[in-house]
Amino acid sequence: MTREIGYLEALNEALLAEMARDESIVLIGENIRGGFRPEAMGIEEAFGANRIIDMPISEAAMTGIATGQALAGGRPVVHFQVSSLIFPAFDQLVNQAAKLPLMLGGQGHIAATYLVMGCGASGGRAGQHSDSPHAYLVHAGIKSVAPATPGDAKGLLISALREPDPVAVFVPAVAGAIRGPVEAAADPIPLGQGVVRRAGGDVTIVAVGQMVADALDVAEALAGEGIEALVWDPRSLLPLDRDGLAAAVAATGRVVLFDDTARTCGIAAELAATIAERCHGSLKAPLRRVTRADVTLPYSAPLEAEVLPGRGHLEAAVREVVAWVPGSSSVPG
Amino acid sequence: MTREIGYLEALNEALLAEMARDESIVLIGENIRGGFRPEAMGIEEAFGANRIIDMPISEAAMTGIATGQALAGGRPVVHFQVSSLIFPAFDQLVNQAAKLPLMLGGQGHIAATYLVMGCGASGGRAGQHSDSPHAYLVHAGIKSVAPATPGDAKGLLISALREPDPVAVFVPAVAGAIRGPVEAAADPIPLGQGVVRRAGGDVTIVAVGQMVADALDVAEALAGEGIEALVWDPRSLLPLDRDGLAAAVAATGRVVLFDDTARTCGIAAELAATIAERCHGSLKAPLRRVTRADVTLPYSAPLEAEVLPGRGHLEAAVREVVAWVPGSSSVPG
Amino acid sequence: MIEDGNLDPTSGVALYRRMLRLRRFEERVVELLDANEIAAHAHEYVGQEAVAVGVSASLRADDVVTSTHRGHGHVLAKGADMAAMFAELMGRESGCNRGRGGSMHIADLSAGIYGANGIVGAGAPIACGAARRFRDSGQDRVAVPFFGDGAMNQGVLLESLNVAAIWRLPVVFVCENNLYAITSPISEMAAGELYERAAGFGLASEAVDGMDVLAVREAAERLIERARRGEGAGFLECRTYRFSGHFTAERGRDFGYRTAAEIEDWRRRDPLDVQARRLDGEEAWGTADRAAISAEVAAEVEAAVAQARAAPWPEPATARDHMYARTYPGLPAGPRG
Amino acid sequence: MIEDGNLDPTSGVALYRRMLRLRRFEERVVELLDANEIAAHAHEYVGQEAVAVGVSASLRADDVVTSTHRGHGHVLAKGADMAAMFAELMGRESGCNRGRGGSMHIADLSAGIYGANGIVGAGAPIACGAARRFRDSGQDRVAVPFFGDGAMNQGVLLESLNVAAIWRLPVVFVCENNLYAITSPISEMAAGELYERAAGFGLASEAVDGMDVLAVREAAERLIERARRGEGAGFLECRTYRFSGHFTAERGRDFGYRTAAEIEDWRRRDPLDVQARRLDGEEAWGTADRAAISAEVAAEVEAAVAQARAAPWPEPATARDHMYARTYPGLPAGPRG
Ligand SMILES: Cc1ncc(C[n+]2csc(CCOP(=O)(O)OP(=O)(O)O)c2C)c(N)n1
Ligand SMILES: Cc1ncc(C[n+]2csc(CCOP(=O)(O)OP(=O)(O)O)c2C)c(N)n1
Ligand SMILES: [Mg+2]
Ligand SMILES: [Mg+2]
Repeated sequence: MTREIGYLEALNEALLAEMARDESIVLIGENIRGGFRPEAMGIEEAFGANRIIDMPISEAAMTGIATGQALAGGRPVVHFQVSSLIFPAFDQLVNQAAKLPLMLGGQGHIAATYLVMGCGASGGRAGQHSDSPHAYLVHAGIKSVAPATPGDAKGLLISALREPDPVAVFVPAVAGAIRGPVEAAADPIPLGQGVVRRAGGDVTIVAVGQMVADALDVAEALAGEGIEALVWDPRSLLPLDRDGLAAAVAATGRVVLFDDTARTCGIAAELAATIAERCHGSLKAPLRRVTRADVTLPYSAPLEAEVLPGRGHLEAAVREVVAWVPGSSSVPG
Repeated sequence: MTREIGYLEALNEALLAEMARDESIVLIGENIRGGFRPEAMGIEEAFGANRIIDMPISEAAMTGIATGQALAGGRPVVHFQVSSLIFPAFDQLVNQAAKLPLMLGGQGHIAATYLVMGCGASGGRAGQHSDSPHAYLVHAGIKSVAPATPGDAKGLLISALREPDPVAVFVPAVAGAIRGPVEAAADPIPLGQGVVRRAGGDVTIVAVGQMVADALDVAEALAGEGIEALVWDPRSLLPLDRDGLAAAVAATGRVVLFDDTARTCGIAAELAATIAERCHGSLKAPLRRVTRADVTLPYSAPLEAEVLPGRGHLEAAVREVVAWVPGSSSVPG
Repeated sequence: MIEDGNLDPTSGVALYRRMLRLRRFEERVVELLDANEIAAHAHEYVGQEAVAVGVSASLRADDVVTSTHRGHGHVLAKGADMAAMFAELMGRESGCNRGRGGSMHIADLSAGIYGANGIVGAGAPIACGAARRFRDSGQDRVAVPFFGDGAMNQGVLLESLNVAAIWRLPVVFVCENNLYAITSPISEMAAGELYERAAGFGLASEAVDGMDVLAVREAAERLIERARRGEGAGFLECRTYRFSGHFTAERGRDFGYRTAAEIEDWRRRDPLDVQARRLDGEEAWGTADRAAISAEVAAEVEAAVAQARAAPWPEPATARDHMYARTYPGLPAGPRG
Repeated sequence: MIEDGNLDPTSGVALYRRMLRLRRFEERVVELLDANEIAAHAHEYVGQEAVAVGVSASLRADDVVTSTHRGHGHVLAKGADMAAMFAELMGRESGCNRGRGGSMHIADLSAGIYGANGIVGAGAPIACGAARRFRDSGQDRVAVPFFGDGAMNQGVLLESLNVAAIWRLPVVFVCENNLYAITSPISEMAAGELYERAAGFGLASEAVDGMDVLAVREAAERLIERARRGEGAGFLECRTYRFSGHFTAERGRDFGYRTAAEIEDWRRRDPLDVQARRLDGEEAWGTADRAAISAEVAAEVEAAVAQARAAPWPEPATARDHMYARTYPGLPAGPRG
């Protein structure tokens, strides 16, 4: 049965369903009990106080605790209430959880899920509450997914909760406003499988996470002018569906990457590098990145709009790529 | 006067010279006094105990302290004795030092230098003491340099110590074994200027940090077979000399990126993305990345050699790129 | 400088007046938020005014504070310009941070305010660094990090307690124990007394009634002057309460973590009333004085709002300014390169 | 299981013998390092044996420890196989971690050893997490994080003290205060007593002579059994000393942070001698017994080295194995993709 529900509700459904199925799953976070977080509703009532743990404001310890729980046979879900809170926990994520499995030589594994809430901007949350920290964890080798829709949120979280390794689930700050069709008894969506969100023959837009919705809007607008954009959503950032990416690029030979992580060494950089390696023969124009600017997010609304990857930036980049003929300028913008 | 000295000695010379010139410079680190660290020799004797501060094992506090010193008019140099120790300090680096200047709206600036010691492998230091964390800080918008030679180490550190912003200086773990010519009264080397280390017309190798020496060796070896490689060293990762990079690539039309940061979203990814954007017309073959594998460094020597970017990997990639003709396989390796 | 109207700045009436400024400022912020003139949320300082005012009364203009997500009170009490604060919250170019910071990053370096901070505990080492710099450069300035009970469990703050103690820094940590970190009661989040935990790090440590501005000022003064003299860092736990929810978004919702009776009990200890009652008993001031102060403050607030409203927005073309003090070609990159 | 030869495992002689095993193991490690059979460095445990042995004697096989960069002693005392340890240090496939970990990451999950750790303080929350899991799943197992005096200034460890206290976890923190963190004396790095700092977090906290294996065992047992019964987490400061430098690379160099006299003083309190003297007084054992134990241990060490030497190296093709428990096409990527 498919219903139209919210993104956070979809995460909640995934948690409730998997916690019923696997009693080793425990949710740990700050202010996670008591109904403050839509994604954590009903867990205490259904599974008791040992399955939902309220932490002091100690993100590093919280993350290390999850590693210890996992080594001892538990399956923790670590809830970061704001995306920038992975930074105080960074050593425990990068030096410990990500590295331990190999360092242990396979003696054990770490089945931990990191729910990274509040990714990206949502209007005036300013410099420390608007991060898109995906690339940091991907670079550290932590499996990562960036679901764009409620249905993907549910299906990918279910997969994360069955994965024997650490997996980060990046949840947009605007999730509270996203609704969409979700199966009541949803299947897991495998990691590493991208999806074509819209077909088109003129240009490929690769859009990450909450950028997908904007990409589809821009694609519709451009269709009115006869530019048909294929929109491809990787869904999973590590593993990345490299074959799917190459196919999406080959389908049009022109590509714009649309991503809210900071430009330099961000997710779009890795997508671009992969395309450069694999699609040399099929590219008819230089690829373009539309990303967050390499700056701290300023608070004031007119400034925020300038540095976030917006529909206007995307549209301009698409037009540039579509119009590109040999001899055009090679410098983006 | 040019002498042949060691890399760490060159850093020490830069510190001594700049500390004499600018009395707001203070070195802060763990076990930094008492002659344990070659790069910190003679500082206490020359400038007194207030200019070289021994910290407890509190990297996060150390980094925040530096931010406070900087805001109060000091110029701290933060010494991380091992590269992975930036991770416990990550929040203070990324959420605070990198973000504060913009968030303050220009009220103040943060003139702090981060000496990130022990970057990369040096034989058996295993998973937590062999990191190349450059991309994390570059992605965070922290200006970054990766000097390959003692001369560059001195010149770039001098520049870092005169920059009004946070700058990370990445020092190789093998620095103790690197010697080279250094000017006694060295000039600063500006940020954002790469350098051609070797001329060649067949293929361009872009080599980062301690990879430069290996790249030059491989280039010499290949020259014996008639393959002339241009070796380009960006020296500064943020700002990146994008024009220099494009020119180095255009000179041969074939490029291999040689970098010890983890592959996905690493420094080579950004170089590749930049090339893909700017050099579409000049590339005769797909670019190739030779990087650290996306794994924790295993301890055992034969395993270490497999996952680090080695001369063998570079040589193979160069041969592949040189031999590439349209229709060759597009998948690297 | 702190605004005391025509009052003797050392008087109890001036303390009352300062608290009232904080209260009225914050109430106005909430109205502006509801009118969409301020973006996102604000963490109301209402109820805790005695702490910011009592501590700031013991600080010199050139002393330094670091603050928190709940920072308006600290910033205003330490001497930021009210109109510039409103302008900041409204995202204007004339704001303290030129509209770049907003509520959680509001700062005024010229007034010794190193900033509110969106990361719990993160201001503590920054204050320690400033203090270290003051001492090393022969200045007798003091640094005060403000933070909440919840921050006492954050690693970097605990590290900072140790550093301040061993270096005998001119720092006084001011912990506003308002009993909750969002929904989490301190009784479940920490064992034992917070000021005793600080004492365990070797700090001179006290707890004080944080609803009584005089008590706060006296304790703060003692610790601050001690620290200034180089006799060691201090820790002051101020027991206080927030009358509002964690932040504006909590209004109209009840997460059940506090009872109405508890809130009522604490409201009876409203720091403004506590001080007013004291003044009623000790000083010659009447209803007329109180009304006059109230009118003065109201007028100041309205003038500040008007000034902020009239201020220009930042130019979009300057959106990447201030990321660096020195830029380079292509740095910082924009959304398209 | 711990090797006690034919001895009664609860006897003082067995404790002596276990300490000797740690000592001889470490001495052999240094020789192998010098012969380039072990890579990089090792942080010698010599001098601190009473701590690892005294604490481990109070732990069950299914209890858990986390360890440090100076971890060989903890790992061996908790029951790792000596040959597998040598093999690990020699980078062999038969090593505890299949040669992937090395000295600073050596672990044996099957023996409850969650690993040495190259990051100071990082093992503490991992131990807390294991303890939380034990309790939540109805197991009466205990977790013990070992760490040094220097780690007492690391944020994540301090956070962990708090969590263990409020949750009354079955955890006992064991702090090996050997007076130095590399070159930094604890007297300059922390104010006051470490065990009092821990008490400030609400932990049952004691300090003990860390050169006396019996004293350590008794205190550890008390705290561990208390924690196991659910009566709350504990903290044990063991005052000890490392006879060597910080690590093998310090040999032959003098950084002047310790005096020869100080080292000499502590050597007179060698935990092996302390225990031998006690046994001389209390138990019927003679020079012959001691020599026999010594010979047994020497033989065990040599056999373990021989076994490790004969073990195969890992296959290069497996270099990326174990990064993930489940891999995907192209994940993890190699140096060329
Ligand atoms: C390191 C960190 N963790 C979590 C948060 C999210 N958060 C913001 S305020 C807050 C509660 C803070 O409690 P307290 O320190 O007592 O201050 P109060 O809000 O009571 O003034 C939390 C958990 C954060 N901003 N930073
Ligand atoms: C977080 C962190 N900071 C710094 C280091 C570098 N380091 C390795 S061991 C050590 C000293 C540790 O001192 P202590 O905890 O007392 O243990 P000991 O060496 O005396 O056994 C330091 C600073 C590290 N490994 N991890
Ligand atoms: Mg609070
Ligand atoms: Mg020590």
